[in-house]
Amino acid sequence: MVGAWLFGAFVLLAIFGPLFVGDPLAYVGAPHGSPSAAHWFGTTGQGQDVLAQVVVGTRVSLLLGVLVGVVVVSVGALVGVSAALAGPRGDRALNLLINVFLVIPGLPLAIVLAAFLPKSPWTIAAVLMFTGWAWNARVLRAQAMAIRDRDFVAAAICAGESRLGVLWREVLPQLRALLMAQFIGAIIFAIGAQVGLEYIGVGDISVTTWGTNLYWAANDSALLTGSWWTFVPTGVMIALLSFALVMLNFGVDELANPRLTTGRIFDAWLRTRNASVGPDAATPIVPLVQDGPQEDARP
Amino acid sequence: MPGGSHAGHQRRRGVRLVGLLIAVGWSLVAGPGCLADKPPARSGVVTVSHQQSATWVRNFNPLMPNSRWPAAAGVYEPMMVFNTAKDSWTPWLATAARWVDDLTLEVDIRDGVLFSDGTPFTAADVAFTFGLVKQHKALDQRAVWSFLASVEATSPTGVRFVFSKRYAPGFGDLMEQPIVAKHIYAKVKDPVSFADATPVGTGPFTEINAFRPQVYELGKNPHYWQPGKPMVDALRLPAFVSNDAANLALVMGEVDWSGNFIPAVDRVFVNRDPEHHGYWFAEGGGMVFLYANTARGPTQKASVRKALSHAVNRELLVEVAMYNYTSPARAHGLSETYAAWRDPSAIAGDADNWTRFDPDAAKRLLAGAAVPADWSPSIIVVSGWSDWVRAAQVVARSLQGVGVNARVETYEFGAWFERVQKGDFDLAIGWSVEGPTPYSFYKWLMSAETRKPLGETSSGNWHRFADPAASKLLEQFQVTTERAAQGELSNALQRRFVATAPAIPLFANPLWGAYNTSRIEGFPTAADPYAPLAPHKMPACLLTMTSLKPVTK
Amino acid sequence: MSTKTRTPVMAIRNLVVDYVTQEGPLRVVDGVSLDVHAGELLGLAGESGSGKSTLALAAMRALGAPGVIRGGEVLLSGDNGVEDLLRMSPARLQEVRWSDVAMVVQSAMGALNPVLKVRDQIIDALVAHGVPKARHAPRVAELMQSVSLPPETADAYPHQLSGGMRQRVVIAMAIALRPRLLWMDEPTTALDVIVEREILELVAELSRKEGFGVVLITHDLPRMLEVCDTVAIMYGGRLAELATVDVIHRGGARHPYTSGLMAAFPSLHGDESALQAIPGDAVSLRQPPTGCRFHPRCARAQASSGCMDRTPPWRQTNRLGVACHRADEPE
Amino acid sequence: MSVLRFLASRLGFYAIAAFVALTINFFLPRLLPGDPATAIFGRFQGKLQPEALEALKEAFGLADAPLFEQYFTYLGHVLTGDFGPSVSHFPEPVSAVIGQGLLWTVLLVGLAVVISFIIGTALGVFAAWRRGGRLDRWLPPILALVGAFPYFWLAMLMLYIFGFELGWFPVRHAHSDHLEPAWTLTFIGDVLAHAALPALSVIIVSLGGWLLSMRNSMIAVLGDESIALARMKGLSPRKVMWRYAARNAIIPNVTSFGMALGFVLGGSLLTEVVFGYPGTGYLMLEAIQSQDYPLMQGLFLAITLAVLAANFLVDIALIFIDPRTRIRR
Repeated sequence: MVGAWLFGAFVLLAIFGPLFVGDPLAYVGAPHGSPSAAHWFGTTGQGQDVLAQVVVGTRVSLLLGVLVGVVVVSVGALVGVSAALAGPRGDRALNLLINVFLVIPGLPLAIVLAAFLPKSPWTIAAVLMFTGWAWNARVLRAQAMAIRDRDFVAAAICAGESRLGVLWREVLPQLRALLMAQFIGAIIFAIGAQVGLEYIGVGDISVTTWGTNLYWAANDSALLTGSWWTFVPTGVMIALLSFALVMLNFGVDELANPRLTTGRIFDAWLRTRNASVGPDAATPIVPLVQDGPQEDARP
Repeated sequence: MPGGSHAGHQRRRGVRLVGLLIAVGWSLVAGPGCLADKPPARSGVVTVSHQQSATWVRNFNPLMPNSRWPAAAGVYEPMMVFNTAKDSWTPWLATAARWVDDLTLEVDIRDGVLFSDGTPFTAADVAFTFGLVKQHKALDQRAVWSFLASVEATSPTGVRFVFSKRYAPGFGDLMEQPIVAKHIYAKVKDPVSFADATPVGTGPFTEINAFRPQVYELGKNPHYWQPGKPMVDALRLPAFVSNDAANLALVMGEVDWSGNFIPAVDRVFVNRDPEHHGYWFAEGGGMVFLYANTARGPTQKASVRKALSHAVNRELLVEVAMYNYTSPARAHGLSETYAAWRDPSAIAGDADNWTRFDPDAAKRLLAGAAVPADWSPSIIVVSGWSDWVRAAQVVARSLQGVGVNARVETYEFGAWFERVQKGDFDLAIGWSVEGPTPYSFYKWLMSAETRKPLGETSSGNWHRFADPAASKLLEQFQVTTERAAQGELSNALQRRFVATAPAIPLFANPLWGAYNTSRIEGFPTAADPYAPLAPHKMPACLLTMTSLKPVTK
Repeated sequence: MSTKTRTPVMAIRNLVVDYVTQEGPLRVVDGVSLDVHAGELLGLAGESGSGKSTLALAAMRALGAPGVIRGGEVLLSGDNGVEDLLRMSPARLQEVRWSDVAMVVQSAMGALNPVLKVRDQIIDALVAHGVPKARHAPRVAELMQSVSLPPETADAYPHQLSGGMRQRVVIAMAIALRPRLLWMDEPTTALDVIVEREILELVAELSRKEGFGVVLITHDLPRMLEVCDTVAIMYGGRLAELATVDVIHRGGARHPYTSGLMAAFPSLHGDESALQAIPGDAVSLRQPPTGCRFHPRCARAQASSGCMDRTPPWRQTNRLGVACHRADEPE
Repeated sequence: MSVLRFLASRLGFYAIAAFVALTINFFLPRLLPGDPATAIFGRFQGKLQPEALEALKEAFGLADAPLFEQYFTYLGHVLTGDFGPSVSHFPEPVSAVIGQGLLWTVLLVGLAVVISFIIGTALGVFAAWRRGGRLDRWLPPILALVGAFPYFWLAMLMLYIFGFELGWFPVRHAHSDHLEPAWTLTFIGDVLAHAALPALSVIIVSLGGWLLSMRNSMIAVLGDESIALARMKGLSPRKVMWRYAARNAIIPNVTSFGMALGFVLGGSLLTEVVFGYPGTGYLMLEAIQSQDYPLMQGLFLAITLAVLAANFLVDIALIFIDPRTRIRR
């Protein structure tokens, strides 16, 4: 739940935050000013407000992350599920495509692509979409195949439903939790990769994003001048957002996978009775308390 | 593989794993106190950081346009050295020079100088060098053959230069030409691409003790002509990829002599070791310009260039980009170096004062010039030159403030320089060409003689500007040796500059120089300005090189 | 076939097992007592969810989360006399399991470690119980022979074997240390009918030859009646009836559920769906019926006998018994 | 023999992947706005004879021939390792420039990835084994938080703290400037000291991923009957944990190890930039800033081939770890 709250906070910050801070590129104070009442996170090496840059950067970076996440998961789902439903020959071809894209190192390809293309955040987004879909496709293909082999889907196919209809009505609903988890994972990937690409300068350094914030921090000798405030807040924001998403993913995982919950409840129940499963994993013995309070649901 | 392994085996594997973890942990927590990259405790090796480069290329040919320090002043030497700190010439391989008439210059060559291989250096080497440069135009960096008619060695210690026209500034060009060894270069088939990997020169440091992509070391010339000099054994030049990397090394005490921009220098550098750390950022580094391409785009119009200039808040620029190490530029473009040449009356009216921060005036001028609304010029700048990148950012921001959608693009030096030299840019941050008088400064800004078409490599006048009136003034300057007359011409040139705004001066670049006296001493300072401190100030750095000595305890 | 005079190899007394769920513990095995003797083949039958597999795993103390033992004893008689498996030290438990009591689990494929050769998996058990190294190879060969597998099978990986071969390997592994008792938890579910018969016959033969007791869990009642000596029927976590095969064959089942089960298998084999011949749904452990748990589905249930409100007591006659209020009443 | 067939089929796959990478590489310059040949080779003008320039354009498939013809010329050149001269390191050929950098990257990334994989996997085994234990409850979220920081950001922080402020570790390059590369203990120690911080930053960030995937895989395996059986057999917990559970749980992890290499490598490219570590990442940055497109393309191909090779090694490792790949497949 921590994840959901934190992520919600980020979304609100991205939408409304920029309204409350000033122009992130305006020169408002002395360069490398340490955090103060006027500038809570200090100023950059160019005398810009770090807080404003972090907040405005959130908007672009989050938007880009979500956008790339949606596209990457959609493409992954399309290719993966098509492969599962396409019949052996189509599957072989699509699976090959997936595996090839998986094995070609994504970030170096993204770097080179971004270097060749005109500089803008949208270029970065497009590049990440191109390089990031394969992992999702691979996982979704495996899941879709498992679902395909279940009776009700086989029945639907036998009943003469079109593949597309089967896809829509039978397969996709089963994949909802997985798609959600993948979407979250894809946002993490997109933000991390975007920040990395912009940090090395293949992005548009005139746009305020988390990546360009770090680019400028490095260019303005943040380390040398000890101006930790120029790069720590952005880094922490990136980590917090990713962390929130990871935690959200744990939560989604638990919703999708009730067995995880079962184990937790069991351990907790044992703990309240001062028992636990030993390293030999022998079944624990918790004697019924005859004259104690009625602890069990059943007489 | 799996086989009949038993429990003991498994336990040992576990123990090994734990051992690995401990080992890793140990090296993190306790071990590495002694691991930092401290230079070896060799006395008399000066570690210098003068320019950024990812890796070194073994090329010591001093005649190439991209020849690297210290090839041109260190391995090889010129006949005389101009000391910008003192505004005077120091005789070097020559002992004296005199004008026999308007077109004839006679130079006395120093006797007893030996090349590093023991061969005597004579006037023949000088004549040969100029002959070589004449033969290969690509090596004629100073364009000396544009004013020379002939060079001949009249005796082993005498050289006579005959000019083809009256050209007073030519004196400096001749004096600062690095002189190579005839007995080596005469055998070289193609001197233009000759890398001169094992140079033979007259300079104080000629022996290549070690050369690796990361670092190289120049040992001292065993036959150096100045007795007892150099007093240090070697120069060591590590390759630093950026200002930051170089400064980090400097701050951590790995570098003795540095020529890099240092942010917040007192706090970052001096305070770390006030006894040994010092710097001298003299305002002699020429002018930093925002070059606007005058051969393409809206910046062909002077009014647009003036508008861009009005848009820039130079006070802010100097504070943000330069930590107030310098002062904002004036519309005549002349820095502190030419303090004596400045004409206060050149900037008379408000219209002349286009270095004034005035966004409204800028907008007015832009509207008047009918600049298209979607004009989005890019400002190209060298990545890693953090002060200039910052300056570019401030400028871009300022231009956005008046409705010009400018963006910063950074390139590695080579790529940037190529674009600049070929005129392939909208706006560029660059340096000025300097000389003893404002002559060369203005020549490379406004002379038709220096203007090349777009796409052709040019060593100056990158913005491709030519003003007929200024060109004429410059021609007169060439034949004027008298200071007062030169002053008049200079004033007229200043007025032309103010009127035409060929380039947009931003601020004077300080000569970056910092030192660490814990191992080496004898650096010039503001208090003892026997030479500029900046190591990249060629060939004046020879003065410093030959004055440094190891600290004696 | 009575072996009543000797002490049983294993005596389960009042075993209670719960599953811990979100709503609290759920009783899955409720006070089951059961004896197994040397050389005896005891069949344990019941619908899915009747608690038979849980009983087996709990008796081995091998029941995983969320199972927990809430009481009872599992008395094992061995060289050290009678010991309660539930009160052993972990070290003693480790010793006793496999050397005294072993188990053949449901899926032979899932039970074998895919990355180890059959030989190594058997030897692991030998090593763990202190069998000297010199005996390893001969013992593996013996075991392969006793489960009628060619000796080179020992050097195969599980995935190289057929389902029947795997099951034989699992049995060989289980009897590697000559246990006194062997639990077999639905050992043939994954196999076809012919192989199933072969395997069960093999076990019966081994049991006779080596003299170990077997508890065979299956829901295939007809097959069970073919091989076993005694049959225990579980319903809703409780033991419903314990009878000899002969008695049942003679139509002498005393619990209505046993009769119902018998009726549900008209032919020699069938599957669980045939159980629907008994009206009503299987018992819900979350809200079990009061009184006799079978009463909602029982044709003979009547309030006056206490079927609806009293738990039927275990009525023991000789070694056999039944838990039904109306067991001895005429129809 | 089926081992050979397995390896052959994998090699076939890598050949296809390499071919796809080559093809992408061929089309990359065509993404450049305007005339790609000018954009790429403009900087050679004046450095190279016009004939040499033409030959170079042809090698890159940018001459005026029909597209498919250009493509085959390009393939031919690449297959012989000819990427032309580097613009920024002129006149050194691209292949020579890459050779050095790749060596350092393989060293650094290899070291970091292997250590991170071993530690992360071991921690995953322990966490899953003591499910809900202290390790299991605290380590995954903590590592998730640490792993959420960008590689290079953590590298910057570590450089600042351990390199700059504390001075414990060197702050740039792959070995001390004053040492000649040699197989001496001093030099090897020096190289390790230089690799320590960059490797550590990669290890810390990637640790959580290995831990989580191993933990999940291990938990799944621990629910298997084979584990229950192994326990009943009387095996020691340690033996059950490693020989029965971990041995099986690691198989999917090794497979994803190969896949993840590309990703970790990408991240470590940025780490190299921070530490001025002279590997491919650093070269890549240099290539980008100097618009050295030939070098960029060569680097991309070299990195791809390195990752493919690493994946092939993983396949070979799988043969040893999983007998199912060895026989009948």
